[in-house]
Amino acid sequence: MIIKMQISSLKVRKKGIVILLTLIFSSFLFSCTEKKDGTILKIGIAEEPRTLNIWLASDANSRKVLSLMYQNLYVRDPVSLQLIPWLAESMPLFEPETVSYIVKLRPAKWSDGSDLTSDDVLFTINLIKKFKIPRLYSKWKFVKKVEALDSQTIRFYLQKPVAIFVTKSLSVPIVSRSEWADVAKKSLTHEKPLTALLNHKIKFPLGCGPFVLKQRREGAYLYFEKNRFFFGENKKIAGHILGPFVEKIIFKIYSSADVAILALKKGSLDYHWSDIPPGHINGLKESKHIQVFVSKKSALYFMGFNVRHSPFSDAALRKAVSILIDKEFIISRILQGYASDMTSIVPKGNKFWHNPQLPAYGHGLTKQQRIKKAYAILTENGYTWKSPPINEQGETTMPSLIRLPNGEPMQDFTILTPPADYDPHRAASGTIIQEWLKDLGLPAHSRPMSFGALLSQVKQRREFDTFILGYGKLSLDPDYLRSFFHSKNNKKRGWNMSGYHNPDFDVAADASVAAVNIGERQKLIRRMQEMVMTDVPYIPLYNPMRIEAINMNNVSGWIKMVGGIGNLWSICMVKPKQI
Amino acid sequence: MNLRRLIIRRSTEIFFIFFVILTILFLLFRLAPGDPVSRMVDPSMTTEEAEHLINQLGLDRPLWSQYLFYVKNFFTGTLGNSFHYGEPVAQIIGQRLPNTILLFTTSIIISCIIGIYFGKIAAWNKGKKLDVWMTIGALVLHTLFLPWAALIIIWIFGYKLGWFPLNGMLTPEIWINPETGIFARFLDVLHHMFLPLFTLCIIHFGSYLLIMRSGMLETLQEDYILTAKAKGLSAIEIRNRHAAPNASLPVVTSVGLSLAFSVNGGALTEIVFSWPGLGRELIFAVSNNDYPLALGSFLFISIVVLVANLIIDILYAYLDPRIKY
Amino acid sequence: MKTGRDDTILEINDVSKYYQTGRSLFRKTEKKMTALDKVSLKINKGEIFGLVGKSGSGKSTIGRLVLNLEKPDSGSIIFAETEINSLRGKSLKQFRQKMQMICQDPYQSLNPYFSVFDTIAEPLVIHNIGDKKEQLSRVQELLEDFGLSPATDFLDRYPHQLSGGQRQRVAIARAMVLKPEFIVADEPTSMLDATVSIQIYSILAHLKKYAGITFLFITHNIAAARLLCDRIAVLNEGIVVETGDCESIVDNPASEYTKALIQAQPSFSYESA
Amino acid sequence: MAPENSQNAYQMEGLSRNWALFIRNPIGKTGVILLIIFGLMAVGSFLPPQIDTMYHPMTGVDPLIANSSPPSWKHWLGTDYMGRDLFSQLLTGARIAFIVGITSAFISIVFGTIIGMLAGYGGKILDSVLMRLADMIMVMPTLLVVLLLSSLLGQLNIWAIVLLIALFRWPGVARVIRSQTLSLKERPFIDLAKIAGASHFRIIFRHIAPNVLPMALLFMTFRVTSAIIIEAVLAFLGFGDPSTVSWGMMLQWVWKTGHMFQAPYWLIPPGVCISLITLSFYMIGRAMEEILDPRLRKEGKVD
Repeated sequence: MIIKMQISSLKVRKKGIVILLTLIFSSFLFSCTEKKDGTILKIGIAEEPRTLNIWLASDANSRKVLSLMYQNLYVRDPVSLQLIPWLAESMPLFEPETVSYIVKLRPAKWSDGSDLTSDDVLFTINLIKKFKIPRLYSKWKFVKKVEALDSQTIRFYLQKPVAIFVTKSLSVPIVSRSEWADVAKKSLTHEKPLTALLNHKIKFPLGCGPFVLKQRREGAYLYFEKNRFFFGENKKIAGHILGPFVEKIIFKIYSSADVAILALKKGSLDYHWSDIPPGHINGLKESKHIQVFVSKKSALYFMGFNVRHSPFSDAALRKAVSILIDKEFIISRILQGYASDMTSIVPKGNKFWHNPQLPAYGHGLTKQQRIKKAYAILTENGYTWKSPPINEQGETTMPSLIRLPNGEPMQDFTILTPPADYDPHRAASGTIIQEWLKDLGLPAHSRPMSFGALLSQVKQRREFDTFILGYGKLSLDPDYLRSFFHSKNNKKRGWNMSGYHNPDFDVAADASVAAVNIGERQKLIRRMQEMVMTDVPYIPLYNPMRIEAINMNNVSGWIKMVGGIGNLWSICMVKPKQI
Repeated sequence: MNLRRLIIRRSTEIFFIFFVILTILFLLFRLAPGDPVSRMVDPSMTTEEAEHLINQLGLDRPLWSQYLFYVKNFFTGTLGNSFHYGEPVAQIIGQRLPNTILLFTTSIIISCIIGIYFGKIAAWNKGKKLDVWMTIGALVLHTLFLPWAALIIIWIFGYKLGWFPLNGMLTPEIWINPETGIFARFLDVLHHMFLPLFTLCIIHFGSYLLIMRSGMLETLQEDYILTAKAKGLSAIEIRNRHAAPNASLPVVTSVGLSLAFSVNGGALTEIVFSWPGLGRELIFAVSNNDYPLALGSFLFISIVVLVANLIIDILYAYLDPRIKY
Repeated sequence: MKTGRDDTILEINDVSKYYQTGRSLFRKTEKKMTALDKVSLKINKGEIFGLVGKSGSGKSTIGRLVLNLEKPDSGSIIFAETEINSLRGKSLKQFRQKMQMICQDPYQSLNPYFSVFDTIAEPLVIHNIGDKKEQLSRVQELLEDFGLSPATDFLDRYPHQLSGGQRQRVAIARAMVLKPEFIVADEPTSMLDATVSIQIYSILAHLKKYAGITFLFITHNIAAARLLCDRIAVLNEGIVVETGDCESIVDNPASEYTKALIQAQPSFSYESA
Repeated sequence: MAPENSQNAYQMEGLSRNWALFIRNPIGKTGVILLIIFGLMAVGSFLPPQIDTMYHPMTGVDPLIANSSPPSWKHWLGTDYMGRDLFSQLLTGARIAFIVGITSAFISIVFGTIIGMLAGYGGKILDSVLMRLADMIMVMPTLLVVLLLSSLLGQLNIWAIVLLIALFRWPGVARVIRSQTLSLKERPFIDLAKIAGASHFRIIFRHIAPNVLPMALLFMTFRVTSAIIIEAVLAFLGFGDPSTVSWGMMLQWVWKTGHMFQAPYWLIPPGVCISLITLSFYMIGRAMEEILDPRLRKEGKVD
């Protein structure tokens, strides 16, 4: 009986297979009908945007998508990188006597057609302060009071003059009261108000940017249409007459860069909004319809020391290490040349703040010279070897383990790096640095750790020797110097991961916050960089470049700026090609 | 009678096993270094904000209370909220799971059918060239390095030949058009499914072929086959009606046993093909320290495997009257 | 061939044993099968006591109980004035030195991965008797005794390199290596052909005579019992049907069961003595 | 458990008896030939760094080549993105594959065999506890668990990976060994050993262990396969030990640096090697299996 049952089901299966195959092959034909539609801009992203709730969004892809909708008061000019008014009509007016700023809004509408007023701005600021929204709260903590002078004008009262108010505080995205008021009210009744607010699901954000989300299929795509009420349309801002000129945008998810590149070549993508590994460049350049953009980033990749305890509490050792590290090798080999050298914590491209007169440790030296120089510094400071790295003939040899000035042998130490899946470059740099340090008898071990574990090790438990980390998107305002090296941030979960402590630096850093005069602030910031590079709690390693590619068949007019062509300007400016 | 006892016994076992897994995983996640807040690398996130967020996420409470809370959440069916999505984990799983099941079950069924079919032929031609080549071919396919093979398949069929879409589950251009009919949408998904399905089938079908082959060889030795031969039935009839159905039973059990193992391959395939399934979500969640989501997906996958094993056991007991539990 | 009624070496008192069938976690329904029902026997020192019955009559179970491989559900077994079921640790190990077994199937009773030497010397190794050299000479001696000569030829052989009779000789040698007082021989010849069986019987008889070993000889072959045993007990479905002097029972069976058992016997082995 | 010489002799004889059968089997022959090739590669991996430091698989770079280059006389398989020699990486990969595969398979077999014997011999509570534990581990997708653990625990070196894989791959072995032990337990020679006064320990390790060993060895070949694949996938996804050059790691480098479709000379060899080495162990296992007993395959059909 069983046997018969199976036989009959086998027969049914056979028929099923035939039907299935016909279906599949008929779908080939179907796919060929994929027509070229210039009015749809197809953008690839590497991962699903986690959320459309702007307050929760901490992943890069959510922010990319949200940047099409939620807008800031001020943005950076693509060329000069200066702040320019965006939702605001003009630059803020500072009144020193009341320590207040006045901001006037442009006439703008939300994508549902209602007006954007100063009330919305007020609401946004109050929401940030009330819920203590991470990353934003600290930027508004020092703002005493916000008031609406009229429907288009807002006045911000500060407790004291703060330099970052314009550059950082005023660049928060503005949300509408109509979208969030009820949510906020309901969240406040919860035991954990912030969690309730963050966990509120937004399906279709109400923004005022160039595009409106029309459809989303989770895991597959996001579909945007042009915002009819976009305030910037046909206006000339920063020398560009804004669009948007494409009617629709589709965001597709391409988990692997290889496949995204095939899609670019094939034409199912116009642009992949994510880094492309350098290895692809040659292949991309072969295709005529592909254009490759290499842009600078405002980023910092560095090696940090734990200066709280031995051995790296000794600045001489840190200097020796920075001499041993061959940054050119890392840049030319590991990053394939797609990175720029760093001599300071502030990237070179950030010309206004960058201090160009800093020591470039070991720059341009050969391996032998590096070892000799580092050896000289360490012997001067009392380090000893049983068999030193430089023998009597002045040649480098394999040294025995090093002894600290107090005569004790140096303990093995680790170089913590993120794992290769997260960032292969940093992991590879860690390994190669370990080998260089061994040339001097320093017992280094490179150890990649999962990113979360690495950060908790470095920031919370603070039990480590050295680490390699990076910031891929450093703000153009160098206020981060204060976060990284001010001794008051040397605490659990604080950003002073090295435990750097320099009273002079603290004084300068505190002064830099209050320095509203930009020239004075520049001087302080440059002085701070000098102090850091003398004490080297961090060794800046490299500032990678962003490699992106577009398919030129459908659209043109991408705007290149620091951080690549994936920016608001490009979204507003790309035009379909007339074929 | 026996069957019911089997189900009750296995279900209680499953419940206990599951609870142990839950507890171990929970502890693992909470005791491991790193939390979602510390990985937010943004210098403008101050200590105060981080601590506030940790408090709001309930991560500063004692471990036992978090555990009880989690168990409660589990039984109320929400599984807690994902840190990054902000949505209940159950909801996210609910969205991803159908995609995984679609890909997974289809691939297992297809590879089973193909494996049984070719295994039958191979065993029938034992010792001949056909058999040797089939066996070697099956072994080669079985040991292919999946992510590598998948990328090469994409390159050939998706790019060079251009027959199939490169990845994803559907063509947005077609789906955003409200006029697209249901049939066209169905075809579109089918078209997208082909390559991941093909990859999974290639990897799995080899092992089914081998199991079927040996099962078949064994069955062919048995008395009733001889009886059938003595009765003068044709070779094909003996092969297809008598030997094959019984020989395919081990294939069914092996599906159950290898299920956990095939989940691995499923997750890899989902990643390479950007298929919005649960395995891909789990791997992302793990690398983003999104504990509730990772924990939830993991538990869910183990439930699915446990229950599938139970179903297969029952099916097996039902199909083969000789099996007594 | 009766030796004097010496003192009792083994006493089985009211021993019962049940087996449960089809046990599972959820089915504890009492489906007991009675293997032994209140069996009492006495075995005297230096005799060969035969236990005769059809297969399934419970005779092997008695053997296992006597060897302390299983515990009775009720009743007691007393060997050399000690109750064997309560033995633990050291005293159990001592008991193990005194009682050995010869199995039915020489193909199964030898570990295929043990050489002849390993097999025979194992009890010595376990009880830590003698050094390697002494063990070797003891094993060689035994091998020669049991007709496996030259002994050096056999030491390194493995069971699959031996014939059935040779294996059984090895098994007996192993049983003898500790110089036990009591041996349970569970159908030692049922898997061997007749001529080999006779040789084994003569070895057993020889052992009884010269080493003064007491045997519990389990068999379904009443002729073999007649040939070898001093006294026998006839077992049917776990109950002792009759017990007594071997010759008198065989010549004069009291129960129908015993008669049937005798009639079922081919006669040739009867004469072959 | 140290087997004595004579015992080895028996096993050797058994092996040589089976060897003829084995080598006549085309699958077994192919497997052995492949394995010998990989063995030579692993041994040969020590050579290139001796010739010139630039052939060091991890740290040696060709001073003249700063990016991926196709095969040449100097670099038989070409170089990777940093100018490291691919051929010496491939050789080292063979070594790592053997280390990972064999050690982790060995550990899991030792675990599985011991646990299986204990469960089968111990019976009752011990049996059900151990077997439920095995069931529990069996439903866990090994790769995902190892991925999860390596991501959570943060630090991974090759030995930790080996151990993790081993810890999750024993249940299948344990179940088979258990069922073998169950039937062995009924054999008279075990009773005789008990009667001779042997301890449980002696019975398990001296009497049962040698009898289940061939089966354990057979399973070892399959476990080698899965261990190598898991390690390769882990490395490919970037969770491998960064200080080793494994084939999975090589593939990860190709992949992450964007040479996937640019440098076939770099992509193809490690992928093919992973497949072939697992194939060779698998083939040997299959051939062994057919000789030992065609019915042994159903590893789970025990209740």
